[in-house]
Amino acid sequence: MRRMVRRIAAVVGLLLCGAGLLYANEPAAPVPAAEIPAPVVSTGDTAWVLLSTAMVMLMTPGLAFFYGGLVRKKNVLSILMQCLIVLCLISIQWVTFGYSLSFGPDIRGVIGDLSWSFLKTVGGDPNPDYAGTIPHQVFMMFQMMFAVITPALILGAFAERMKFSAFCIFMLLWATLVYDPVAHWVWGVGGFLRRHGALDFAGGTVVHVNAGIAALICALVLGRRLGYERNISPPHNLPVAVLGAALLWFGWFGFNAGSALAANGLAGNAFVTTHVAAATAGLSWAVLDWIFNGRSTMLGVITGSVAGLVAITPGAGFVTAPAAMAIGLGSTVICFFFVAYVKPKLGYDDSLDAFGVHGIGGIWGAIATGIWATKSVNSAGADGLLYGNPAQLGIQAVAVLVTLVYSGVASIILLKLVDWLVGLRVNEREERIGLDLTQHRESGYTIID
Amino acid sequence: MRRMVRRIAAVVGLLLCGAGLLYANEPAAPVPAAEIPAPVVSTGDTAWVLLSTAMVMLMTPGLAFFYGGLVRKKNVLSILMQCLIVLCLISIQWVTFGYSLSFGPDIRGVIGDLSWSFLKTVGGDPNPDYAGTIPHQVFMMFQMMFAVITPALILGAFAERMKFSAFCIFMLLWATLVYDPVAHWVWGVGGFLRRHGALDFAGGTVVHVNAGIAALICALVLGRRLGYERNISPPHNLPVAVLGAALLWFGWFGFNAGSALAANGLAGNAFVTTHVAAATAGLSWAVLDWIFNGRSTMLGVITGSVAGLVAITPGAGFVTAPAAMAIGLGSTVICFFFVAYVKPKLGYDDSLDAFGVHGIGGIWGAIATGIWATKSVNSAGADGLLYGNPAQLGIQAVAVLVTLVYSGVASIILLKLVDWLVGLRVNEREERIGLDLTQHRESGYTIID
Amino acid sequence: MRRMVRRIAAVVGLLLCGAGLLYANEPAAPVPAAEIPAPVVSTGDTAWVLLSTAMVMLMTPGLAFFYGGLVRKKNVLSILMQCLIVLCLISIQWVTFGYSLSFGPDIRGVIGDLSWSFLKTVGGDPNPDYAGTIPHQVFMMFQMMFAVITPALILGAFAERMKFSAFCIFMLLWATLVYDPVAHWVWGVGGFLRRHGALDFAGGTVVHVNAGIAALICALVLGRRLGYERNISPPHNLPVAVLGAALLWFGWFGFNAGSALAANGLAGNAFVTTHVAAATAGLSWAVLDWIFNGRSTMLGVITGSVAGLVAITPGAGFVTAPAAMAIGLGSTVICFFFVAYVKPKLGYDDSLDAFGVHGIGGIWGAIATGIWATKSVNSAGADGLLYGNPAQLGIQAVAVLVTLVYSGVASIILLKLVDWLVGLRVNEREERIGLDLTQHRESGYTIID
Amino acid sequence: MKYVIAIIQPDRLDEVLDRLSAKEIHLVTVTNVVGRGRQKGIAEVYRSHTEAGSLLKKIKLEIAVNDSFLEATIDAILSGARTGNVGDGKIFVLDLPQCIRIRTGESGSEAIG
Amino acid sequence: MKYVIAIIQPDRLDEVLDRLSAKEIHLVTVTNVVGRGRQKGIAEVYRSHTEAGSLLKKIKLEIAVNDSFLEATIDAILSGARTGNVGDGKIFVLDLPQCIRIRTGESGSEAIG
Amino acid sequence: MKYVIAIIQPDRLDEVLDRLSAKEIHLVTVTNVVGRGRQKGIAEVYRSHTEAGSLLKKIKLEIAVNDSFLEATIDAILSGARTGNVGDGKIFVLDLPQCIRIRTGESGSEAIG
Ligand SMILES: Nc1ncnc2c1ncn2[C@@H]1O[C@H](COP(=O)(O)OP(=O)(O)O)[C@@H](O)[C@H]1O
Ligand SMILES: Nc1ncnc2c1ncn2[C@@H]1O[C@H](COP(=O)(O)OP(=O)(O)O)[C@@H](O)[C@H]1O
Ligand SMILES: Nc1ncnc2c1ncn2[C@@H]1O[C@H](COP(=O)(O)OP(=O)(O)O)[C@@H](O)[C@H]1O
Repeated sequence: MRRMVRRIAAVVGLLLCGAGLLYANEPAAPVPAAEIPAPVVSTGDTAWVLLSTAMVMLMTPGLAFFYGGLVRKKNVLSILMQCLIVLCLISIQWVTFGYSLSFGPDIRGVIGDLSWSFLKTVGGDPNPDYAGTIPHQVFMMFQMMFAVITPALILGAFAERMKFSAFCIFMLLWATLVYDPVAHWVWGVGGFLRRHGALDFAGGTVVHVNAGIAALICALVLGRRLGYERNISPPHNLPVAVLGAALLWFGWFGFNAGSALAANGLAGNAFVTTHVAAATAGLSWAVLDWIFNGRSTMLGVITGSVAGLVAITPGAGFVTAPAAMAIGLGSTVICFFFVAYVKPKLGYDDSLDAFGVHGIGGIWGAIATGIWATKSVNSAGADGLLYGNPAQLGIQAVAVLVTLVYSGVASIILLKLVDWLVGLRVNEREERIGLDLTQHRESGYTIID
Repeated sequence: MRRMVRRIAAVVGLLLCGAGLLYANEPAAPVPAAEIPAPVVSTGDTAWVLLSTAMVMLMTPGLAFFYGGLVRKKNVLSILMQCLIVLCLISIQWVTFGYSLSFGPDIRGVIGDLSWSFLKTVGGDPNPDYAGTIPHQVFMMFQMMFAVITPALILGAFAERMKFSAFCIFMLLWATLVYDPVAHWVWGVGGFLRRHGALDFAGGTVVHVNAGIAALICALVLGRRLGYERNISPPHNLPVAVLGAALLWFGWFGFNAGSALAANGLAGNAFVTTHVAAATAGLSWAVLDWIFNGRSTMLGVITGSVAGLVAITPGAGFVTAPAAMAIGLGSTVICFFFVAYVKPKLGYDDSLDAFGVHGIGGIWGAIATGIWATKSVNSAGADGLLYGNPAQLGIQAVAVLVTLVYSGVASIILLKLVDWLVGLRVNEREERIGLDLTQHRESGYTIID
Repeated sequence: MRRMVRRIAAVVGLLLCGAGLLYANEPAAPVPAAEIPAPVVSTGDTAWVLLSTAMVMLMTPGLAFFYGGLVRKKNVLSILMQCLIVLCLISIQWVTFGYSLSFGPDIRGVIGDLSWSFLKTVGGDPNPDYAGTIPHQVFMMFQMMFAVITPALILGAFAERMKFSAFCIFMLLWATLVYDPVAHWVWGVGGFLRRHGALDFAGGTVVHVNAGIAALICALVLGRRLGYERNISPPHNLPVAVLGAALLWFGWFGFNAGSALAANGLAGNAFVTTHVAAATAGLSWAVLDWIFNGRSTMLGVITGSVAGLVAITPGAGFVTAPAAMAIGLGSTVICFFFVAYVKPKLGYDDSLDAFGVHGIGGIWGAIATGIWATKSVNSAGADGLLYGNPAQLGIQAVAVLVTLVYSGVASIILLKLVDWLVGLRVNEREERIGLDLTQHRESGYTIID
Repeated sequence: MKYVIAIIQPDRLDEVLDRLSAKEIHLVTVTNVVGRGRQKGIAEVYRSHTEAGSLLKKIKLEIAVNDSFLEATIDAILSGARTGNVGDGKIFVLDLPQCIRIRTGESGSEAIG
Repeated sequence: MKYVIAIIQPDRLDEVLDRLSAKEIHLVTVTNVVGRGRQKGIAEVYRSHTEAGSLLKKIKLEIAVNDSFLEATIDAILSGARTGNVGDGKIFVLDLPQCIRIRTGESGSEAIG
Repeated sequence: MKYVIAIIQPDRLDEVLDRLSAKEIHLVTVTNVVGRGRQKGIAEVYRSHTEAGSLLKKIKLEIAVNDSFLEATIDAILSGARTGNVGDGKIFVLDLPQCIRIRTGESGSEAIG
């Protein structure tokens, strides 16, 4: 009992500590709020954001199929289940208190207060702080889908070996103690990274860097799968992974172009850059595969496309189409070499390369935004290195660093906590039989039928 | 020959009888039409409803995959085929005369006349009776998708054993003689349940209760599958069922939020309640599964989500987000116990729980709307029990009852008629071999390839 | 070396020749530009076209699944890969120079110049020449998806036997030298077929006739698969093909109704006709299958639906819903008999009936538009045969013919060129083993796992 | 010892397994197979192209038994699998000189059960 | 009676079945298998990680025949399955002491055909 | 010659193949099977309906060897497949009178390897 209390105290202390440190980074002068249009609901903008929300919702099942097709048959349901449970669980968390923590009235730049819990005051009228032409509820919903998919991204790292109970607890804690504050810092009114001037159009830092580093920590803390890496079968169903990638790509239009929060030229720009980056990255991976492995592979193309989508996320509304090509190409080159050469050297088992794609790609994207951003695309943004403002690169780097450190440290703590509570990893017998049967008492497919 | 005439006469008589009885329920005073905005097409609203229509269209294939993944390999195509044929058949029925029956100029509160057949006068201008800001054609299309999916829902009940010819005839008759009138009663201008004040935002009664009770009748009339319940294999491909559930969830945003017929705060509210109910219900089923079966299951989560989506359908635009949680939770609790404990006792074989989920969930949803509805969400609606208007509960119950009785009785009659015409059920040999080969001369998958 | 130069010279000559000949068809008097609304971005229209773009994007993966489910297991990835590579490759081609070739400032009615390469001047403001109420970038994106899917359609013809390297080169050349000019002729400002008055609402000629004839040429030039037709297995996974068809149908709403480039009554009309034609054609194929093969088949229904969608494409915004039924019915009757009786007689191996469905269906659709078009649906269109303007039929026929001849001849030349460069077809051993392993070093599914 | 191989109709599997259990024969290995036999298959049709359809889905059982159990095994299979229709399948009995249990290394007739 | 087991290349199946039919050998059971042999497989690559790829897809045929049909069976398989490349597979012939037709209960050599 | 049939746990396949290679036994045919044995399966639950779950996924190996290799084969399988838990499976050894290599037509013990 005393041991428990001690541990909890330690955890809380550490978290506060971390928060304090980060808080110290905050720049002194508050940035004045942008001028806001009169809060009248526009049907066109609302239609677009509603739809974007639905599209981003579909990304979580999309991710489930992308990841699910890549694991072994005996674990396919465990992946689908984890994704869908995250969808259910975090949606409820968001409505109950998560949204308020992230976007509610600011407490010292670090976190929102709880005054918007259960969507109190979040209704049909626009909240001009966030989006002046769509109902506040719709903005809340759109943001919910980001809060859902971010933790889901992590699960690629510990696929095929985490206990389902541990998974549920970890996800809830992580969403609350990591995602919600980081989202507040970057996007919340008063958040310290927002005031700091960091550009993150659709969540490069909040979503991908954040999830990516947590994924790396998970892979390290949980350890490798049995038999890794010799006796791990290849993807059990690549067409399903392709389906997942297609749904991700489709949904990403909502993710990035929807982040304009209006159906205007900016949304159009984000739409174009998103697609161009994905296409360039997919094609580049095919070329690298051809050069280094003798053949272009399907898995390579979808991996590349996802890497490109990740990398363009923070800059989608700040860069031009040719810059998107450069960003897409860069993401593939970096991720390809990381996954092919660096990761095997390091020896950790990030089952589905959640860090290799989302972490590395996300860092590249945040930095690249600091290089190619231009006010000619988005006057509310900033110029980057190539447009005469090298400082932006530094700002971007700080945002990445803060996220890496906070998310990394917090993830370790949370994992240790969960391990101590219920144990993180299934036992060897369960891992051999597979998670579908042992964690869910189901099989993905019938054998004799 | 004489026998045939006699039977047909009997059938027609019964139908007329039934209609007469129900008509008697009609309240005396006609309700004045609501004020209607000037009929100018809004591009935003039109964009939203067009899209919602496309999303609801996708639900029918979604249902095909949801159901198709749950049956045995040898019957997977029969499910997909039935869903797609319904999509083709009822779309044509709708354009030719179905829409006119449901929404055309009212005949004594019971049915529309045929003056809108072949979309006569249904053009690009809004029809302010139904939707003042979108082309009438678009409203017609949106409603078509409801007319399509409702009969498709039924087929879960008689999966793996109905003759394809019987299926086609039954579906056409049911859509015409059951769906079209019920839709008219509840949604048509002049429909008696509409005038009665029943709340049904997006089709809880018209779609789910209606299809659910028909499903129960089908299961009873067709009898159990061979070998039920010991020798029925588990779902042959659960990932496909999950894909179906994901498409259903995605499409349901169009179904419910699209039913606002505009891209406004009401659509936003329906979107939020829809998602929240689905998430709560999915999670609750996982918890119940954990408690009662030792593990959370994938099938449980998707079943729960669908139950939640069903239950929120009638109230989506009338209740708040916290109420949606309560409704979602309730739907899972009720459906879980019904499917797990009541159904096995009753012993009928509703193959895919079309009644257990859509019927039971739909009834709960209609009642729950009478409990949690509030004018603060939708001034065009009504207050429910918890907002000081217990009468609404009664009104809801009457609408459910009328639907149960009419749809139940009519379904029995139609089934008997079709049985007499071509026979309802495949023979034993065909059932053993499977419907794919015997009804469609195809196999879902190759074995040696 | 000299041989090479000679060949290239010959090719270029031929191409120029072909272009010259076609150019001669051009009518003398330039048509005055239609009155254009003031270029203000409409959020509703923009939302609708953004979304339509996303939906059309999804059609390429949809096509991948449609085709992928129909081939043998050992080739499934090759199909998915080809579709996704086209998506990546042509998107980049389009942004770099393709869009400019198709829609850029006209050069003598034949082709656009390169002044819009890298999207120069293609920004957030509308281009009233093409769409006055949406950002020019959005129009460009929407058109991109057409440029992507058109070449992808062709690949059904040479499935299971083309070298991947040859595929990539051929696709790039075909998109540039066939698709881009043809798109310019029909849709580009100044294009000679556009001035000629040919009606092609959403790409019947540019997309389907164009791809269809190229497919036929490919099937002829590459020759039959080993063991055709006795030893070719049936579709390895029909449910996947159904998924593909469902995504195609869904996306086609964007394809056709999105081509209105606004969320208005015209979009509504195109939406209705699209759906009605697909439903009628799907159902008709089922009936023909029943009559001629004893059973309605799933593959038949999806083939029919796609044929109906193809056929309605050119007329979607010019004909009424009843006419759409006639067009859908006609497409099925024609395609059914062609695929069932004519094709086997001719003996070429169009693996997945790309010509039989897209070519034949597309020709029918273009002709049918000349029959049923009416200004009462679209005042910017023209009347057809049944509305007293038989000349339109001739205009349509000319557009089809020009496309058939140009695309056919150019495709032969390009194929010969590619054959000479890298060889078109895999060797026999590779064909036996399958393209997945030999072209991509991957397998779609694990066997032992 | 004998090695019994039986090819049966797919939907008779549960019945056969029950009958075997009833005779205390619990150990069985089951495989998906397709077979060509007297039974006429249903010719499949794809876009009006008719496939031969001669290979039908069957289930193969393999059961290693001591000689004394052979008759019971055959009886159980016959009673569970017979429907009287063409396509019911065959039982093949092979000699089995040696049998080893992997877990323990035991061999011969005590390993078999 | 003999129990013939043949492992062949997947794409030779149709040919072998035809040759068997030509010799009046209609009854066959077919299974999907994978095999490791002399034939070098194509090493698969997933995200630049190379898989051994030693197991290749093969088809297994099982044919129970009367002794007098043995040679015809072997000939038919050899002629249908041989491509001359490594990986063509093997034929194994086992003794089959007993055979029973499930539908009729007949046994021995009249049951086999 | 002997025809060795082994039923093993699915996740022991790689290990067994390695051990066989180490003893120069390269030729193997592998099949997916399900087996009922002493091992209790995990009962699956679908919408609260519990399935028996008695058939568990196993792998079947078939290896034809010359008599002199029999012991090495058995040893390799035993050492690679044994985990000591119920469900490890069985090895069955049948006599193999005849073996033919399809590619060359060679037969007997030179055909086997
Ligand atoms: N001689 C045989 N060799 C191999 N398999 C056989 C043999 N005879 C029958 N079979 C298998 O048994 C199945 C049923 O045989 P069939 O001739 O259709 O039925 P029946 O034995 O009732 O006449 C076949 O599909 C085949 O798989
Ligand atoms: N001794 C054996 N035992 C079991 N299976 C064998 C044996 N020899 C060959 N096979 C099977 O035959 C297939 C072909 O053998 P392989 O050595 O590649 O060709 P070849 O016989 O032409 O040299 C192998 O993949 C394996 O499945
Ligand atoms: N007598 C037998 N006949 C056929 N298959 C058997 C026999 N004994 C065991 N098997 C196969 O071996 C597998 C493992 O057997 P089991 O009894 O579970 O383990 P153990 O041999 O360790 O007691 C079974 O699932 C079955 O497939």
